[in-house]
Amino acid sequence: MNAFVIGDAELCIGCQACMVACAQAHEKMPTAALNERETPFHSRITVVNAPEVTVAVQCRHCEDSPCARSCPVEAIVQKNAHIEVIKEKCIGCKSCVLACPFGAIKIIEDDMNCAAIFISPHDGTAHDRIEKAHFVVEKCDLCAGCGSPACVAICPAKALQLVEPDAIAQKIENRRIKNANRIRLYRSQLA
Amino acid sequence: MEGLSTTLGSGAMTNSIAELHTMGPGDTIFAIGTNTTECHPIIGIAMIKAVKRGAKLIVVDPRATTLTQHADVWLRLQPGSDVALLNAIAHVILQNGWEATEYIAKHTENFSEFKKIAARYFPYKAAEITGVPATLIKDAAKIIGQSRNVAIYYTMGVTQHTSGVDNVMAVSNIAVLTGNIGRAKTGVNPLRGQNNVQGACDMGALPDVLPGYQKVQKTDVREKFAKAWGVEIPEEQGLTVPSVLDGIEKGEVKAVYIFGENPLRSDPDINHVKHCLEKVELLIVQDIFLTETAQIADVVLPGAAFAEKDGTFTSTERRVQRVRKAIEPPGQCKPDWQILSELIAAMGYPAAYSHPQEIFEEMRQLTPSYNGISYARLENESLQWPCPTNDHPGTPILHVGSSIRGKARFVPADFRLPAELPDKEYPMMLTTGRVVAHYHTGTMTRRCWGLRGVAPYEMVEIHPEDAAALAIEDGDQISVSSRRGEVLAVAKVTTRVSPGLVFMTFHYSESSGNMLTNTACDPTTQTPELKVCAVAVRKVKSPGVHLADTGFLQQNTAPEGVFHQPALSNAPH
Amino acid sequence: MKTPIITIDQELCTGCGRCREICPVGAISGMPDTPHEVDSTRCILCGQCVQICSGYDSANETFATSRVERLKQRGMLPTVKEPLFAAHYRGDINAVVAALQQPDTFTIVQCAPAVRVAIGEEFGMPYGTLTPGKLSAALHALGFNRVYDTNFAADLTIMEEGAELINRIKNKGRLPMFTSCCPGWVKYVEDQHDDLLDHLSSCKSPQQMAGTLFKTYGAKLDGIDPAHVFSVAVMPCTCKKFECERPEMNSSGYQDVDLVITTRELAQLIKHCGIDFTSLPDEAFDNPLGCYTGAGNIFGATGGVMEAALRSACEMLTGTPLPSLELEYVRGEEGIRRATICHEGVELKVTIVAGLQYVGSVLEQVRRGEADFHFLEVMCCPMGCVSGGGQPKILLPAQRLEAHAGRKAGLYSHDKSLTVRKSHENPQIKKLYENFLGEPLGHEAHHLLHTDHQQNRRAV
Amino acid sequence: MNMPYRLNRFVIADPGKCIGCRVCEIACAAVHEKEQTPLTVGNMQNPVQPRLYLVRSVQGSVPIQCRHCEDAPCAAACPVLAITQKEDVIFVDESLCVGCKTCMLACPFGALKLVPVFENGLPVEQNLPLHPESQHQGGSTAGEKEEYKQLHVASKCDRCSGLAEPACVANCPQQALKVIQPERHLTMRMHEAALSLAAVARKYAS
Repeated sequence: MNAFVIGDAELCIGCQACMVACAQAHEKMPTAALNERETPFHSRITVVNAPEVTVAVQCRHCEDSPCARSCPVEAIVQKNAHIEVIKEKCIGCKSCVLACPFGAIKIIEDDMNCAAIFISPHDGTAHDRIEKAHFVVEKCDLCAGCGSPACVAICPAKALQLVEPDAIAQKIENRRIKNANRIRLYRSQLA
Repeated sequence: MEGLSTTLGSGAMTNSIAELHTMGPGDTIFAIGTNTTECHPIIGIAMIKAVKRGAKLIVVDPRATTLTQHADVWLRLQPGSDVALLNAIAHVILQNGWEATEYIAKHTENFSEFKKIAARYFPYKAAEITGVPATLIKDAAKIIGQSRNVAIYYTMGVTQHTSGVDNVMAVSNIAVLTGNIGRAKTGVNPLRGQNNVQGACDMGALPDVLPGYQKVQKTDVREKFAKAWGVEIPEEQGLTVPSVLDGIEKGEVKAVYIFGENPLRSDPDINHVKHCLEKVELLIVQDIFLTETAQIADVVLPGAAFAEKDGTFTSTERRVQRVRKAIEPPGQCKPDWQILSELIAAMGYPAAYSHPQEIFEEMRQLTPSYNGISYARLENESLQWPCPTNDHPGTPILHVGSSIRGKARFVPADFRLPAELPDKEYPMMLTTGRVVAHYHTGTMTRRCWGLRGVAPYEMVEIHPEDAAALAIEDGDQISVSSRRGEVLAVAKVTTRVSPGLVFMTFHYSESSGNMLTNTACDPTTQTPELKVCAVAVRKVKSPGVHLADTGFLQQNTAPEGVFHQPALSNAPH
Repeated sequence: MKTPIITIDQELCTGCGRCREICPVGAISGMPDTPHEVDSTRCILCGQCVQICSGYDSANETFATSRVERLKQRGMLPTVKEPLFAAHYRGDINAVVAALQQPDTFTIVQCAPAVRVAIGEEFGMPYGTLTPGKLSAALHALGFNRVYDTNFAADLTIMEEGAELINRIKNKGRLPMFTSCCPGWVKYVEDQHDDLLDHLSSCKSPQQMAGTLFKTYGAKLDGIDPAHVFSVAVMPCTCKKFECERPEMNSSGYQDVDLVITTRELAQLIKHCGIDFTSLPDEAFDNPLGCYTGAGNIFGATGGVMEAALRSACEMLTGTPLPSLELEYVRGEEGIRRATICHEGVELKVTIVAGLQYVGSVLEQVRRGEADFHFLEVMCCPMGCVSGGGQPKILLPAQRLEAHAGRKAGLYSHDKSLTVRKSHENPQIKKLYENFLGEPLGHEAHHLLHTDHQQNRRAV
Repeated sequence: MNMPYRLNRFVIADPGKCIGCRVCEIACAAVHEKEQTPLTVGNMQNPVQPRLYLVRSVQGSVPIQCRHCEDAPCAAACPVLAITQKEDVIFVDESLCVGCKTCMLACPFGALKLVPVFENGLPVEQNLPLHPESQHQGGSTAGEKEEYKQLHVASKCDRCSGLAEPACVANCPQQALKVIQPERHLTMRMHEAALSLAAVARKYAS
């Protein structure tokens, strides 16, 4: 079973600190350097600031994840305890964007150094074509390999929670025990 | 400031933020004109947690915000109609006898005058003016009337109107009417925008007062300061910002010295401000970055940031805290006190200070409310003024027992329309404000990679019905124009705003909302009406293949100083 | 029994069911995604399924039958390049080619009104282009001895049917009278509403009237032995193929109309013979049976028969012509339309139904005796014959309405451009009565131009 | 939504609605005919060559067509750069295509096909002579012998970029086909997810 991070709409104030933390955690460079290089900003968690709800949304690492199953080039795989993207295999076909019920998967520009495709100008001739940047899938990877998720750590309202698989089992177990006790209360009526 | 000082005797926040952590069932938070979760996130969190513990929350805001999602009653009013709404709430409270009769009798004055005015604001009539259903007004009034404690929080949404002072007094009237003053979990709490604006006002950075709100008209006050400073103190009041600009226009003001303020983007009608600041003979700007205003200054004095200087900041809840230098200011930057003392010396006055503590000592002898506060005490604690003596613990809650001015005064006010309403030529209403990622004109936050990442460019909120009528889709490039200028930005189609209302910020130099806002101000405090003006919106074009080619954002980029959009800049063209 | 006129190719049909939904008489059945079938006992051969079918011989699938074999099975010319669809009609073009090649057969051809506003489309001309001249020229080029026109017989039908209407009104005959020119509608009444058969006008359809005349009056004029006459009709309709094969259609002593081909089949033949249709000079239809009035020409549109009938009947009933010939109130779109005409004290109530699926409620009204109208025009196809089963098939559903509207406009503009616009003023019709038929509803006219539906019903 | 680029839009069919009627194939082929005469079956002298392909199976039918991938494998594979991106469409410049079929192998969706080129019913020939042995009867008009090989080019969906709406989308009787604009789709999905989170939070406050 995969762990996942879940947002609590009753606590989240939409401050987007999680988005900044996530983006920076995956760039592995101090912000000053990021500023200098004007690195594009891509966060794998997105705060939905809608009139009716304010909450952060990201990948749930589904056990039979629609995105992985929809990928025609099998670039999304189960790796250890999370669903991982193999960047090099992705062709930017966006099937996963359609497949993900949470919209928690994006296609972003990447600087992989392999054969690129070209953009031809609207009406120009063939020779002034330019190389198009690479586009690959990006989604939450639970900060696998670098400790606990950066978003959970930064959230000032403690609205993000890393739900471990056994934690889920534990919670369900507790609920069963509570209900078992409740039944005992009205046992006499059942007889 | 002006409103509260007339009604209660002090313009500052009456209670402390920590009280929010103790609020629960029986308590009510009344948030009016404050998008707290975006503009004061930590206070916003405390409010939401209080609601989760069982406190009631009433929110007055024309826009849907995170706060409104947790509100028990959301009074979604027409911008600028606060007085009508508040008077109607008072009307319902009086009608049902929920007012604190015994407190009113003992501690207030001018109640009969207030009752006469409030009697006229029937809920159904207020509903027509504010657009808020009468039933909701009654629900809110019931909660406010019957709660043990009601803490009122407000910010620019109340003050930045031509009826700004009336709004504040109407808020105060509610508190006084229900006796919610001078107790924990109550009070009238304006939340300050910047981290030390309370400290600046305390130190007399206002036209009519010297440090400690001591009126400059009082001769004894002037003599006290004159003796201490060894200079004559002029009697007439100073100029407010709008009157400074008029002064330049009329040739009376020859020089302007601007501290840590960027009027060329934060004041309304930027074209007018630009005209004046370019016309004035001498413009000095002291700031930590080369802001838009600094770029047209004659003299730029590089100041030091918070981590590069010693001193004190006074937070919105009147808490004075020590700020200690961690690193040396870069290049020619100096702390503000050092620049000023060198300037004073250069102008021939003896100003030999070697450390902010000396300045603080000189100030606290002259300022009763700060008298008991000293660097020594601040070494390991923070104090909330007034703190008259060295052993005084500070005052978390004002007006305990009786209000500072003796009796709390009801100051009734009638509803007045905003200065500029939508008409045929400018059919929509614009209200301005902030997004959580950026701070005022973006001088600091737009230089931070992460914040620029989550909020790269201006997104004008427009209602789906208005957008459809103008054939505008989410993400389209649109133009918003008013009688004072035109701005290009990206449209965000959302029901956060109501039909006919458009929302913009002033963070983005290349498409600043203040290019459009109205200079009309509150007659008493001259606070400009930034929350209401009439605009027209039209579609420019749908973004091409790449949103990056929102080239129009690049074409009219602000002068060099502002960091432009990295996220967009390296897109292939 | 000859091969059925409308069938669904089991190999090409994908089972999408759109034909099942459009069939006005529910003659098509099948489970989704499985090949559908036509029940020939219920089918009225209107061909709307052929128009809507989109299951074609896709190059991405391999079919047991080769294209060459499939063309032969469908009676189509080998040179046809069009895609072949599942629902199709029986092709009869090869018999025409054979007849044209026999020197001693005297080939006569007639064209329906709706053909001249649609055939141009098969050669790249915009929807509804009016090309009567080029149509006649093409038929001459193909070698037809006489190129006559169904429009002439349309005028004749108005004379007979108008007279029959007046006769029924005056002598308390069975009212309301139903039109009988749409063969699908006639077959529908015979199959499913035979209690109302006597409402049907006894007139034959213009096609059959023309066919009868070709082998009697026409043959006499040209001094030809009717046995050598091969009579072909070019129709926008697939049910006309069934009508000409009806056993009772032999009043001329021979099968009145030997063969019916559709607008599409004629276009395929023109392409097969390498004739460049668009650059043909205009030629007139041969006289006398090719001369027609504006009234005859608008038969192709829904409300056209009614308008032509009213233009003549009102004048014949009252002696004074109608103030205007543009009877807008009978023109219109798919569905049921009602109108009342008051002229010189005479009040005529009429109903027009376009699209057989709408006729049920009107027939119930008639059956309950509550029909307050005198004359009912019914056309199976949604916009009348311009939208017939044999018309050029529109590929994009989004353009179907545009095509039908264009063709209807073509008919009405042609009518407006003609000098003679009332059937009873057709000079050749007058001459026909003077020296051949006598007077309308007369003995000779009755023998040649009328048919007894009740008697036919028992015979079949 | 701070994906700074608008991703390529593409057409996709809802298998639940598709009845397998092939109108989309007909519409696609008809609209891509060179001259825009009225689109009647009579005018379809060239074989029907749609750029989307109906797949019929036991579970029902659905058309498959190009997804206009951002890193289109077909474009990457094309040795003569005949396949490039113009505006937000991956399109084939037929004048450059040499018919090497690599793109057919590269496309993971099978949405690309090499097709023979026809013009008003006749095969378009290229100056590639046929060896006498492989010159066989047939060709367009019976009897004439083919001397040159017919031209072939790669054919794929170009999303009818010249039209207001793709022909397949406009003509599908079941409205099963629609144009996906990835960013809008994502925003909509995220909003729904947020709403479901709100419901969860409110009911089962952790």
